[in-house]
Formats: sequence, structure tokens, C-alpha cells
Amino acid sequence: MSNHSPSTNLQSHFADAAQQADAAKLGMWLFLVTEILLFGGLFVAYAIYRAWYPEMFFNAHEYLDITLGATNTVVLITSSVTMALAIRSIQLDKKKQCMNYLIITVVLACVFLVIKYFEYEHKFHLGQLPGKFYTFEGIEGTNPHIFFSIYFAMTGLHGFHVIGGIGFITWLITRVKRNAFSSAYYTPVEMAGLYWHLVDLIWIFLFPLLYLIS
Amino acid sequence: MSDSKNNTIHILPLSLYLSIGSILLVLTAITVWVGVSFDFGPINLIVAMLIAATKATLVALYFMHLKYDSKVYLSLFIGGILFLAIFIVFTMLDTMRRQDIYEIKGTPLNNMAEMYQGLSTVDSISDSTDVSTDVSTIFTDTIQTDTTQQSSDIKID
Amino acid sequence: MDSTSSTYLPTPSSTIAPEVDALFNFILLASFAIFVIVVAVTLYFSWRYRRKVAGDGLTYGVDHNIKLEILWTTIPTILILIVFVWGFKTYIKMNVVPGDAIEIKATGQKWFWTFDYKEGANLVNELVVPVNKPIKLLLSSQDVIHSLFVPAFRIKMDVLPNRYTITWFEATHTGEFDLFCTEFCGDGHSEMIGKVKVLPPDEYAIWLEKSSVLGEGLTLEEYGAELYKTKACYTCHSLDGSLIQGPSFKGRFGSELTMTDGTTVVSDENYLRESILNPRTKIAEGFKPIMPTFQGILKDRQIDALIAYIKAMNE
Amino acid sequence: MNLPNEAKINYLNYPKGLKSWLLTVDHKRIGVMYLAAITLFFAIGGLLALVIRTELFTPDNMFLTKKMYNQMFTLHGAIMIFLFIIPSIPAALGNFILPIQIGAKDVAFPRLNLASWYIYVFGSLFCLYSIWEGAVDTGWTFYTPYSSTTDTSVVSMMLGVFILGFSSIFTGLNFIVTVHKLRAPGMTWYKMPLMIWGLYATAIIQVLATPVLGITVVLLILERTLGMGIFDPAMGGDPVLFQHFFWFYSHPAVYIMILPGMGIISELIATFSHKKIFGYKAIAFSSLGIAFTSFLVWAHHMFTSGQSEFAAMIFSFLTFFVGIPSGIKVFNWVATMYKGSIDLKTPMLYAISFLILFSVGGLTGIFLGALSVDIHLHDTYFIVAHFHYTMMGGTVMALLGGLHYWWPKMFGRMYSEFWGRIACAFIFIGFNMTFFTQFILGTRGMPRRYATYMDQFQPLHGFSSIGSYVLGFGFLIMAIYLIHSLRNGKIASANPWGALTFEWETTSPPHPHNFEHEPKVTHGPYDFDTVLREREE
Repeated sequence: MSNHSPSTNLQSHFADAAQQADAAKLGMWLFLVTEILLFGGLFVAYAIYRAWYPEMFFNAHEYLDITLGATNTVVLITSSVTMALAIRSIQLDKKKQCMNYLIITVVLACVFLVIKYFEYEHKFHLGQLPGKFYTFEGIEGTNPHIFFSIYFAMTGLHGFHVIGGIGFITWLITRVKRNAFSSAYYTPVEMAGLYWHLVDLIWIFLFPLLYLIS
Repeated sequence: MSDSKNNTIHILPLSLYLSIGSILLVLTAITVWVGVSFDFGPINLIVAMLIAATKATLVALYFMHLKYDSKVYLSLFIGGILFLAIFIVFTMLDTMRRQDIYEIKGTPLNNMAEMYQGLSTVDSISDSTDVSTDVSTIFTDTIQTDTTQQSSDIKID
Repeated sequence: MDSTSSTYLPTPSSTIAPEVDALFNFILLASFAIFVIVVAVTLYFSWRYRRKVAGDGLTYGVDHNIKLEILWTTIPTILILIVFVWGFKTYIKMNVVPGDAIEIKATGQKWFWTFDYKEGANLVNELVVPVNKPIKLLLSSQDVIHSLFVPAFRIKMDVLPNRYTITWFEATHTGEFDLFCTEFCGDGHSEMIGKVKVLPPDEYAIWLEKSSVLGEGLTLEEYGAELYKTKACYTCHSLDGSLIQGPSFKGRFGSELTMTDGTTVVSDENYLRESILNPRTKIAEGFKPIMPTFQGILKDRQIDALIAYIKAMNE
Repeated sequence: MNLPNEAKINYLNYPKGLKSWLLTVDHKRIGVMYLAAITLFFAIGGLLALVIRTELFTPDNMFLTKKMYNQMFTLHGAIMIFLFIIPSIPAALGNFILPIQIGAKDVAFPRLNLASWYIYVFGSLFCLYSIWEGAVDTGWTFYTPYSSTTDTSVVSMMLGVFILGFSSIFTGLNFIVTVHKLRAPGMTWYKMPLMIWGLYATAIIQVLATPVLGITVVLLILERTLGMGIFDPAMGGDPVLFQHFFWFYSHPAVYIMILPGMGIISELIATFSHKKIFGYKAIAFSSLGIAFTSFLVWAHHMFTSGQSEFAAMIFSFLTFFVGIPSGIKVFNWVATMYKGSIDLKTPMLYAISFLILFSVGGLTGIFLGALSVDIHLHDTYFIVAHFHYTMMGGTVMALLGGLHYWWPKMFGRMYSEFWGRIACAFIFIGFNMTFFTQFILGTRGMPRRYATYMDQFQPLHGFSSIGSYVLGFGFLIMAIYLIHSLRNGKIASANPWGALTFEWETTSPPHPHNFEHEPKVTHGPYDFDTVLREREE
């Protein structure tokens, strides 16, 4: 739930626009730090259980589809690039171009979710579900359900943040259409960019940890 | 003393964004290639993490403008990661060092979860110090020799 | 520091207790000294520099004094380093069991302790040990986290499900000491209290001999009566028909019982054996499924003795 | 927006109407609303405490069954911590004071401030629903596997705590940005009042630690709903891992509670000694020092939990270094009173009782940091006494001192000094009667969270219960005379205590925009000597 100032550029209690933009950026970075620590909890669970059951993690990870994971990484990185370009174009006051880039970013995010849906659907079909719903027997090693519990927790929370990002950017697109932003005032776009890059950053770490275990 | 003076709008050239994007894609390809074909064992994890870290710093410096903004944001970002590192390292201090004095303290009683008790396919039950719940067999020789032998050569660090 | 049996600490009765008390008293003295200084100076200043007339004049502007600040940083640092090293040394002694310890397996369960000896003796809520002999407790839990605490011996160790933890003590004098559960474990947490009986070596040997053999020379009913007490059945089942947690034994055997799912069962030997070994299968009307299983705790002869005892309750 | 300029308007009576209160973005109104809410929850938590103490009068059950007793102490803990003490000083007094003290019109994100208030209300509704649905009986620490297997409504309580976490994060985030960006011109970091340093250090912990509580609570919900098994030993998980997750947040949380209290105490001691604070930089940096080292020590709550001896040694060593900054602060406050002109008004009485009680709390922490002594004292009443001395003897005393200190500024009325001192005496005596006896209970081995106990502990428990009535009576007196003063207390002047920080330069209660004229920084927050010298010439 990031914060965005109203259409009137300057709020009463700020001295000037630059101070307001700076305050918004600092607020956003603090919010990103809370996101890092939120995901951090799951990285701790991953690290400890991988250290305890290394061979089970290796056996279980073979059931993850690396090609789908890699395409997802590529999709997210390109959406990160298009998001950065969207910010660049609004800085240059090119509203149309910014809108197009934002739309591409949203489309790529949806592609990411669709690929994720296929992966989940495949696992639901096989029975590799978290916790007590886990019925798959093929995996050697102790307690393979823990791997899938952590997998679903991490990718689920990340997917939830992707959906949040899509909502935020579509809201931005409607605002750009009503040309609420210009090169003088584009803070919400920049905030969305920071948020989206963090979501991409977290996936950059998730992908090797979950898909490339040896 | 708010540091908003050096916030002149930084518009990076299009070429920079595209080149950073392509480097990221190349690095992804490398990490997949290394992950799939080579098998160095533990080093593989370090290599994967290094590649992911370089990708992360690229995204953070250029896409998130950390390179051009005031150092406060960079220190916040690094601080967040530092506290996450503290959380991981200090918890591992406990979970990885439980069997320092007694081997038995580190390993679960029966490390196969209940849901797998019946499955015969899994043969890894035997290696752990599995103790069935029946108390009378509690003092099978494995336990006895293990702890008495253990307590004689105590490793006091 | 000799072992002061002071009012604020239970009499130290294990080899480790005097060392713990020594550190406790050292910290008590040091912090009491600091506390007295802080409070005395505060009260003195508040009285000495009290504001005589409203809105008094100039106040002395001293706002830092490097020497003083360094002093009151280094002294506490030195004190705490001493306390840390001393505490850690004793802690290691508490955690490393001497080689020749008698090993007893202690199991925490929802709301009672069972102690199993190598020789086969098996006690509930009661730990019998010889004096001046190191005793090693191998701890594990059947359900939630409990914690074995004997204040007089200054030992405490959490009892984890699915993992062993280890603690040890060596009692220095005989007697009976309280044993508590100190990790919250539900409704019966405050009832999970036991006794540690420390016997002289010869008495211990006799006791061990007597209790390891399963009720030798006693009729089934008498052995059942003894088990009724030692296995703490009395905490939930009364003999006079009054309701505690579970059904009373009075007139229980042979009667027609309706179960929670409506089926009716004649309470014969099989029903009693089944409700001892896995009580959750058939639960009598109006009772909650809280009886723990005695699977692996009671030997067959002990189950027969208990059933005989319940039968005897019918007359 | 232009304001009617007759002098009488202030943030309380302008703009009028309930809607203007419910949708206000004025940090002062949000602060007052928070104050009302935390007073309500403090009353509920306090009543629960009185019920518990009455139950413990006799060794066996008087009127509560064991399960009800467990629910009582769990709710007492959860309500007091999540709903009262964590939002109390930062959100209630902090929201009101911080912008004015740094000369700003409002916090950086006023609407986010209102959002954090409604998140707080929504979260507390969830907790009340969970109480109604079947109160949690796991203790406020929610240790698994008990919390994942008990039949009480843990999931709805977890959702409540999860939502409350966000309210705390947004308040912290708001404060950090406000302190960085909205200070009055000329107010450098070393010209800020120490209250702001306290709130800033607290905000850092709130932002860095609360998300881990969020993920812990989400994992516990998944544990109960999906049987996820990473904390459940039957599924191969490890319950001690939950303790690591929980305490990684909860130890910094105890510093979220104490640091703002320390901020208030610096203000009170300096103002009522009419003297420059001793060691301004030492106090400011020890606040930050506490904020960062508090993240390194959490496993001293788990010395007996079967964790590795190596980790226990590391955490015991680091625990001692968290204690040092607190000690330095206490010594600095005492040194501030040297050669001051001390006026023992009610806020100063609370400040002095803070010094005494917090010293006891802090020093008993040394007992618990030493490994071997903690083995004996862990999970006994010694711990109950320790954290009540630090939380109630520390934070609540500071909160009451701050409340009385800023009461004229917040409501424009003076409370009755006579009754204030009587209430303070009752509270101080009642507190010590209740909790000092618990130290002795603890060392003699009385375990925590016991519904029934052994007979030998009855006299001490009886004495402690009587003390809790005296304590409750003290709070009753305070409630009466404070509410009484709202209507017919004397009209307060702009600066009743002769303090020098910004909030005393505006009217009390302040103007809706805090200051009619832009405040200028002419002197440090505590330069009584220079200001008094100028007034003399």
C-alpha cells in the first residue's frame, strides 16, 4: 500500500516540491526495507531447512520446471526494464510513450502470473502441495513436503506482491491517461518503479535458490 | 538540512537502460547454464548467489537510481540486507551447532514426519538415531554406546 | 561462598547449586551497590537543589564531563565481563555430563512426567535417585514443549518433542525436592508437579531392586492399587463415583456405556485395555478426549493389574 | 484554507463535528484519538491483571477454571503489549508532540497517519472478535507446537496481530521521514530535543523488526490452516525455530517500548531541573546504540530451550552490551540534576520513580543475562517481575510523566497537582508491593503461568495481590482527576513549566496549524543557562 500525494502537486505542510518528492522517496525506501525483511523470514526458513535436509532439497527441486522458471525470470527482468523506461519517458514529458511502457509492464506481469499458474496447476495435479495436503511419494529423502511448503510460501507471497504491483500500475495508467503527471511531477510513477524493481529483485534471488539446487 | 538539493532530475540515456537489461538477461542465462550443467557441489550455491548479487546490485544502482541519489537511500537498502543477514547467521549459529557437545542433541528422534511412517519406499530411516516409541527398546546399544562414548571425549571449545 | 540457605533461594542441594548461588549473590551485591548509589544521589540532588522560589535564577551549565562519563562506562563494562565469563564457565559445567552418570530417561507428556530406569523401573511424577552420584537425564516430550525444573538443584531444561535434550545433576543431600514444569503446556501446566526423592545409596539399591520387578509377590488387585497411585490415574479417575476429568472407576466394569458417537458398548476387559492403550478411539458420553495414551509406558502385566483393580471397584 | 482569526480557535474546537474528527489528518487529533484508545485497552488489560491477581490469592482455583486462567493471562499479555504499550508513547504522545517539537506543520504523510490509525482500530476489532470467538490460551508468546494444536481461536488473533503490525510500521515510517525532511530551518540533528531522538530510534526498530513479526504470524496461520509443518515436530519441523522467529521481533519490541519512554524522561528531567541535559550526545547516541544492538540479542529468551551452547554463549555476551547504553543514560539523567533548580511537580515525581524502578528493572536484567543464573531463573516469577519493572516501572511511568507534562498543552487545562502527587504515591507503593515480592517468588522457584501453586508460595502471592489493588486504586484516582480537569481544570498558560522546546512556544491547546508564525531556532532545546542569562540582561 504505497503512499501517493494528491493531484495538487504540493501539500500544505511541505516547503517545496523537491522536499515533498524526497520525502515520498524516503518513505518508499523504508517501505522497501520492510518488504526485504518480510521476505527475509522465508529466506531464513529456506536456509535452515536446506542446511538440515540438503539431499531432500536436491531431489525435490528436480520436480520444478527450470525452463518455466527461467522464462519467468526473463519476463520479470524485461518488465523491470520497461518500467525504468516508463519513468525515463515521463521525465522527458513523453506521456504517450510512458503509457505504452506501463502497459507493456502490466502485460509482462500478467504473463508471469500465467506461467506461475501453470506451474502451480502442474503441482496441484501431482499432489505436491504444502503441508498435510502433500500426497506425492516419488521423492527420496526426509519430509519432502517441507520443500514444497517453503516453495509455495515464497512464490505465493511473491505472486501476491506481483498482483499488488499490477493493481498499482494499472491505477497509474488511468492517472497518466488523465495526464496527471508531467516532467515536473511524476513521484507516483517513480514509487511504482521502485516497488516493481524490488519485486523483480526478490525474484532474482528466488529463482536460483528454488530452481537451481545442486 | 534536508538533502534535497542534489536531486536534479537524472535522465539516463536509453542505451544505458537497454545495456543493463541485456547484461541481466545474459547473467540469467549464465546462472541457468551453470546450475544445470556443472555440479561443483556446495560451490554451485556460492556461484549462483554471486551472480544473483551482481544482478541485484545492477538493478539497485541503475534502475532504482541508487547511484545518483543521496547516500541515505543506499545506506537504508544496505541496512535492510545487513539486518536480514544478522537474522540468518545468528539463527544458523543455533541450528547448525546443536550437536557440538552431544551428537544426539542435534538429530531428531525420528526425522521422518508421521505422514511418511507407513511408506516403505523411503529407506533413509535407518541411518538416523531412530528410536521407536516403545520405551523398552530405548536402551538399544546404539544409544548407550553413543552417549557414554560421547560424554568421555567431550569437545569443550 | 558457603552454601547460604537464604530466604530468597531454595537450599542448594546439588553440586552445581553453590556455584550458581555464588554468581547470583555477586550480581546481587554489585547491582545493589549501583542501585543505592543511583537512588541516593537522585534523592539527594532532588532535595539539595530543590527550587526555592518559582522560576529560579541561573543554573550551572555543566553538561558534560569526559572523565566521569568514561568512568561510568568502563566500570559497568568490566563488571559485566566478569559476570559473563563466570556465568559461561558454570553453564558449561551444567551442560557437560561426567562420564559415570546414571542415565534416566525422562519424558514429558500432557500433564505428567514419566521416568524410566535402565533396570525397567518406571515412575510417574516421581524421580528416585541416589545421593552424591551424577544423574544424567535424557529428556524428550510426547506432544508439546515442557520444561523440567528442580529449583533445589538449579537445573532447568526444555523438553522438546521429537528431539533429545540432556541435563544432569548430582544431589548432595537426601530428602524430597519439588520438580516443576516451567514451559507453558496447556490446562494441566500447573499440575505437572513431581517429586525428586534422594535416597542414601543402600536404600536406593533396595528400592531399585524392588521397583524394577513388576509387582512381585502382590496379587493383581494390590499391584493394580499401587499402579493406580504411581501412574497418577487418581488425577483424573476417582474411586468414589465423583467426577474429576475422566469417568470414576466405581461401578465402571460390566456396565452398558454410551459413546460420544451414540454407539453403546459393554465395558469389559477389551474395552478397558483399549481405552488404556489408545483412549481416543472410544470416548464415553460427556467426556473430552484428553486421556494420554499409555502405549509403551505400561507393560502387559501392569495393564492386567489395573483392569483387575477396576473390576474390584465394583463390589 | 483560511481560518476564522478570532484567538479562541484551536485544534480541538476547529473544525467541528464528529466527521471532522473521524477523517482528520491533523497529527494532534490522531494523537488524541490514539490516547483515548490506549487508555481503554490499558483499562481492559489492567482489569484482567486484577482478576489474575485475585485468582492467585489462594493456591487452588477460586473462581477461574485452569483454561480460563490461561486465557486471562494470555489476553492480559497480548492486549497490554500489542494494543497498549507499543502504540502508547510513539502513536499517542509521539504523534502529538513530534511535529510541533521540530517546528513542522504536520507529519510527512498525514493520510498515511490516519490510515495507520484505522489499521490499528481494524486490528483491535479483530483481536476483540478473537476474544469473543474463544480467547487464545497460549500465552502472548504463542509458542508452537501448543499454539498450532490448541483448539482456541489462534488464527483470528494472529490476523489481528498481523494487521496491528502494519499500524506500527506506518507510524515508524512516518516519523523517520518527518525527522529527516521536516525539521524547522536551523534545527540541526544536535539541536533536536532528545524526545525526538528517542522516537527516531524507536521508529528505526519499528520499521526493521515488525515485518518479521508479520512473516512469523503468517507462517503460524499457514501452520494451522495448511498444516505446513515447518514448526510442527510431527511433520519434521522444529518448534525452536518458531522461538527464533518470534523473539527476533519481540526483543527489539521491548526496546520499541522503552526508548520513547527514555525520550520523555530526558525532557522531564531537563525541564524540571531547569538545567542543560548532561551528556546530550551520549544520550542521543546511546538511543541509536540500543536500537541497533537490540537486534543481536534475542536468543537470551531461549537459554533453556535446547539451543546450542555455542549460540547461548554468543547471545549472553552480546546481551550485556545492550545493557550498557541504558546504564549510561540513567547516569546522565542523574548527573543532569546536579546543581539544577529542581521543581518536584507530578511529572518530575514520575521521572524520579522511573529512575528508581527502571534501574531495578535494568539491573535484574544482568541476572538474566548471566547464563548459569538464567538457567535457574528462566520462566519463573523473577522474569515476570523483571519485565514488569522495565515495562511498567519504565515505560508506563514515563508515559504518565509525559501525559501530565503535556496535559496542559494537549487540552489547555491544568490537572490538580495535589491529587497528581497522591496518585503517584499510590502507584509507586502499589507497584513495588506487587512486583518486588515476585522477585523473591521467582528466586525460590515459583514457575510462571501457574493457575494453582504450592502452598509455600501463598504468603508472597497474597501480599502481591494486595499490592495490585493499591496499584489499581492509584490508577483509579488518576483517571478521575484527569477527566475532571478536562472540564474544570485551571486554564493552562502557553508555557506552565518554563520549558524551552518548540511546543511551549505555541498556544495550548495549539493552533490547528501548530504555529501562527514560522518558529525559528535561536537556542538548543535545553539551554536554560544562555536563555536565562539573556533574560537577565
